[in-house]
Amino acid sequence: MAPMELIIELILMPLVAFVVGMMMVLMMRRIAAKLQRRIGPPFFQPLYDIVKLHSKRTQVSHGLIHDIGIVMAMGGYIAAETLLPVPGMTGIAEKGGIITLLYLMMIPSLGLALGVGQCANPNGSIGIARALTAMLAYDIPLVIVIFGVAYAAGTTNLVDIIAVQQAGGFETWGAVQMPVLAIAGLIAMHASLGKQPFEIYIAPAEIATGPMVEMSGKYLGGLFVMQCFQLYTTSVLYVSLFLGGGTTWFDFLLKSFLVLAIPVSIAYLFPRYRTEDLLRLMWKWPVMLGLIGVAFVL
Amino acid sequence: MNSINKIPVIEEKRTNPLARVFDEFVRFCRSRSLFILHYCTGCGAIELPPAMTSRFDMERLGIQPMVSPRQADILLITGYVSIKTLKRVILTYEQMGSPKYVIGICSCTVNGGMYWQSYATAKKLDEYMPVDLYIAGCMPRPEAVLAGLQKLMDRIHSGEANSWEDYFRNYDYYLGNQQKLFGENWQTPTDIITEAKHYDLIGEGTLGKHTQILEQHQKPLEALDMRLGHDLKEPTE
Amino acid sequence: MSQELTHWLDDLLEEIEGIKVRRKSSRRVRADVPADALPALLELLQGRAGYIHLSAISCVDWIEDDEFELVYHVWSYESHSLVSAHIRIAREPGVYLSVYDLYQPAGFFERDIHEMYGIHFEGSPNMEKFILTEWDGPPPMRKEFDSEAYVNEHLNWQEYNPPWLQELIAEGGGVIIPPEEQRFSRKKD
Amino acid sequence: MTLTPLDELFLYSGITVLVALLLGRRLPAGWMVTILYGIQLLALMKMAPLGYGGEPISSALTFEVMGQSLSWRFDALSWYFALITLGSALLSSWYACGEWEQRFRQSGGNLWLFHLAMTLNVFSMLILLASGDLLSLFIGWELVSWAGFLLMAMAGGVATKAAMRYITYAMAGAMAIFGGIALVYVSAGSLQYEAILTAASQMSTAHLWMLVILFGAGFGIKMGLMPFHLWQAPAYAETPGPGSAFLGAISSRMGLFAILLVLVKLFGIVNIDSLKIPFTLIDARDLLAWIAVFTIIFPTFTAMKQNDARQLLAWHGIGQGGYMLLGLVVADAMGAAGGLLHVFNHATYQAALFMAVTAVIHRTGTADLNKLGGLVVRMPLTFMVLLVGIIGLAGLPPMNGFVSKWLVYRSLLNEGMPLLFVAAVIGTLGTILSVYKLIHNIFLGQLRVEHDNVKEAPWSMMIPMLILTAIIFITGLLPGIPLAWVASVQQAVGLPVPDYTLGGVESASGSLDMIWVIGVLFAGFGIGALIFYFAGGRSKRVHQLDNYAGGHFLTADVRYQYSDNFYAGLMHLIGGWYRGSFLWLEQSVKSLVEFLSLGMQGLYRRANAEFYLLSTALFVIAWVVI
Repeated sequence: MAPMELIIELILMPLVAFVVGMMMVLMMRRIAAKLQRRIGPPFFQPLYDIVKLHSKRTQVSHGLIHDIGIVMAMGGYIAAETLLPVPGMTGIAEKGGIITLLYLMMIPSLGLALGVGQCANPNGSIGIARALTAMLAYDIPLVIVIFGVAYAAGTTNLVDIIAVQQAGGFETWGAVQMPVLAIAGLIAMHASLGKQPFEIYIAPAEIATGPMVEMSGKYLGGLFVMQCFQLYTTSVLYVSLFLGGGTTWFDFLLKSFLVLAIPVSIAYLFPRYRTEDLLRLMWKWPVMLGLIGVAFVL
Repeated sequence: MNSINKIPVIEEKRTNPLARVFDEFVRFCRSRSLFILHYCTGCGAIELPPAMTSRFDMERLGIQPMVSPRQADILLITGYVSIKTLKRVILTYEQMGSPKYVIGICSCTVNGGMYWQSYATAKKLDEYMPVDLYIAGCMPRPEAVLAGLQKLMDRIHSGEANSWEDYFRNYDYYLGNQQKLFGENWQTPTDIITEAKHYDLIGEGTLGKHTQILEQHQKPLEALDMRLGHDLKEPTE
Repeated sequence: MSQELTHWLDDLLEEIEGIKVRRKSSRRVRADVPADALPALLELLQGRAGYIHLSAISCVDWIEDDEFELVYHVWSYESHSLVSAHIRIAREPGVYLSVYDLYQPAGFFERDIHEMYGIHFEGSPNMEKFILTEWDGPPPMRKEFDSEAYVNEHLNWQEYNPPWLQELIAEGGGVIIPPEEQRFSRKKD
Repeated sequence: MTLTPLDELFLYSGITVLVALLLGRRLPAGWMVTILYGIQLLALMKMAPLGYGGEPISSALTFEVMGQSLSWRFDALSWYFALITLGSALLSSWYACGEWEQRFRQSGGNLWLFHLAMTLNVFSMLILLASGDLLSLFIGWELVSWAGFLLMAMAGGVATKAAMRYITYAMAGAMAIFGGIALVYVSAGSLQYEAILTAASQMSTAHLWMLVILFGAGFGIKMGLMPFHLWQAPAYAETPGPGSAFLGAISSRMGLFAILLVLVKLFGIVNIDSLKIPFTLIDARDLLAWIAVFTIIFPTFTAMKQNDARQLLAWHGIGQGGYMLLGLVVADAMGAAGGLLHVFNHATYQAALFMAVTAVIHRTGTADLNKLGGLVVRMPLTFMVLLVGIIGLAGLPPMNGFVSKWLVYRSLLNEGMPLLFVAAVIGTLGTILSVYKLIHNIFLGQLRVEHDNVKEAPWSMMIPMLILTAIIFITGLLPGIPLAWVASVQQAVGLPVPDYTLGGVESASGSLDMIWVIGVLFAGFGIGALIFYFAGGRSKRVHQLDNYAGGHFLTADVRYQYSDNFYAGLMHLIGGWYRGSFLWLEQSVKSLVEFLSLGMQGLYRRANAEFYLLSTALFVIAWVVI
């Protein structure tokens, strides 16, 4: 690959992710509104929010680590997007693979955790403690699922995993070949989004939105950007693992939005689990399904 | 006297046409994305759930509830403000990031309403912080709340809603009123004077005799700067 | 059963000198005692009649008589009945004994009454400010405290009479309370 | 007689011990010892070709004992471990020089004993690493055990108790090893490695089983493998600061070295694989793998509950040992490389972490996680060291711990071992949780009033920490550097070698290139910083008390920090699972031994009951194990 081409890909991939991510945020809010029989926000609402937050005139910082935390939260995802192949662009997906991607996706959380830590607000710390606990809950089934997919494809290279699925059309999709794993993956993915009923670390009425409690202006704006990336990454990862990625941008985006619509539609029908209930749920059903799925694969 | 009228509108239109378009865009975004912090001090709060949910749906105007003052743009004070509550309201207001707007909902925030002769209720909210908009009524219906919010959006879009600057530029006036109520030892953990200096929002009324009183007894509020500590004096042992 | 109990209670209360017992209902007894007999009465009720719960202490300012009335409400979980012990103390100097050693919840009630009426309770554990932490005026529930005058002196007031309301009134709408029907008229001038 | 480079190394190491012994009471002893470690490291560098596939170097020193020749030599394996040993000794000792030393002496510590114990440790470890046959291995093993005891016990009080516990375990382990050696001698007729290599393939299954159990248990005790892990955390945590950095970095890896040497190199992983456990589907290798995995999970989750920073790190040290064994037991090219690389990586970040925590103790006087907080503004460099260390420990990019763990995961994936894979990931997740608690409770959150005047750690302590930090990052960016050494170790031991590059590993089924990953990561940070600093407005640093508290006015005397019972929700669920079963097991064995020894005492009427108790315990445990 020509270096120029690669550089353009590396720039384009996060940019696309951000734009698509904003539309996903919009879709999420619209679905919530429809379920609650409301009209919902206008089309550009996510953009308005981000621009507004970045245009705040005064905002507080609790120190250098607070700033760096936000930079890490955004930058980690920007880097992660280049490991996530999209139609026509593979970026550096072949240099890392899925395990690297999985661990790279923890960097933003780590950055956020550090930034929140320096805010010296116990609400934030409790939020992070819960977020890490939630991560312990949903990463176990997620890792089982990823093991199953990678083992079935015989590679950890996402490009190859997608190629294997696209080889035989619809029949070779991961979701068709490994339906049990796909279901387990969907549950784990739902929990990783941090939406109801798994939003233990946001918990507005309880710990004042947890990690975001001391985030004002561009700090909160950074987290809004991060949320766009998070939605995009999660759904595209699922599409790449189970729905054969995308051959064209149209079916790729269609699949991504549809995949995201499933957990989001479920989310707004439920209240919140307690932490230990989330753990219990995650360690029971998706893990069980995942192990059964892996047993089929082996 | 309406407090909004006394706040001068400072027009800062830039000459560069691109910059003006940009400013216009930013103002538009500001007006279409408002996070409210509802400080539910009294009965008016009960009118907010209908305003947010399916009947009136605030979100279609880009208005969302938020939880902590750091994230919010609008401080919504819904009902009477007792003097004890007022301290917290002021702290909450000072912790919000500018541009910030205050809406007083219900008659109580205008002049005490039915608590007009109560010794424990603050009467004029705009003496203690700049109020952008009052929505009178006991209590105002959700339609009125939404109409008020839309009016605020228009004012933000046209650049008129900059009363938050007044709190920095005329801090002495607000501080004086606060001191009258809470005594001279009044101090919040926030530091408005250094903030005004930091953001270049010092006005003629920022400093005055009331801020002098504050500075006399104010406990130091400097941020903890990162330091290697080799320049420190030896701790006494 | 309750009849027997109450008879027994009547006999018991007879032991206090100067007591006036009035039965308000089958579950409710009012006892007026001289101020110095109250501790003995409460001790009797708590120790021998099972009135172990002090549910409230209330206070009334009888400014014409120059007296405060203190009412101690004690409740028995056994006979499900309430005894209200009324005493009167002089407004000046407004000092009385604490019953904290008999009923610990009394500490809060006494602190509250101290704050609102200025009555000092000797032996109460804490006479600090309770709810009105920002208040440094006179005790606001005393009858001689004029809340309106205080408000006029300390707080500004603003008229709220926007044009749309005036129009409404001109059309005969709105609710107008004529001055003679207002209990307090703010504008004395 | 000409001195080989190995003899030179021994000579310098011996001189170091002598210097510590004779001149240790003088103050510059620390510096002298440090310089001597540096000279030893240079001597080791003369043997650097070993790390790139060179021929083994023998010592001129040989003995004949009971018809057995004792010899010492260095091959790639020894060189790799010696490099880590000397590196961590050098930096720990450097760290100890200067202010730490003065403070230690002022507070009544015995500096002479400290330096002596450290030098003895290094010397005995080198002897062990150089062992050329099983007998010299055993001698080296005993030396290491007692030298370790000396270092652990020197703080007195609780430390002595922990060290006594250690030595009890170690002696039991030594008995098991001795039994194993005797058994080898009976079957192979010799204790030379070559003889055993040929004999191993003809051994009967029962014989091999016995050897695996004896050696596995004996060496596993030093490594802190389950269920012999209980001694390690208290013993390491109570060692004086730099000592615990040194012990945590390398000491228990001697067990791994011996396992690698005896079980993998001599007996061969294939032979072990053929040992089936009747009526189950698993064999001895699976058993080892599962022991490794339990060693990862249980100590990691025990670490999460610790409220003392040193204890927390020491428990993690046990858990990380599991990854190394796991990689080695999988024994394909990537797994073995991951396991071996993790030895190096673990040494770097564990030493850095212990040093950072010691620096905090040096400045604040406590390692209690509930009594610290907000120190990032006062000790920013130490914070950075700890941050880099915990990223390494948790195995996240861009630090070196990620590479070795990635290799282990990949091997488990390739070999199709889902349960082991998931268990390994659970260990990593648990590590992330507990290290965040570590950094949050020490450095983030509210600064306590009494720590307002705390200063950054002195440069004498800071420089070794920064060097380690640099190593952690550079070997994370360019894992090819240590992977070259690892590859020659794999060759020397007879394991397959992965196709490594400077930036990672090439493989048809998914490769890793850390240069790209880290490059992109930092580019991402750069873009994030651009957005953050230029797209947004100005911000103002505020005082910590200007904080959201629901409208409450915070004052300096209010503790506004969340530290105790940090993972309350998690503990709601799993809190009840901490049953202390292993403590119970240990107690019951101890009670049994005490009961028996009471009988013995009655028999012999000896006044020196303690001695008898100990020795009986050893024999009984050895008897039980054999």
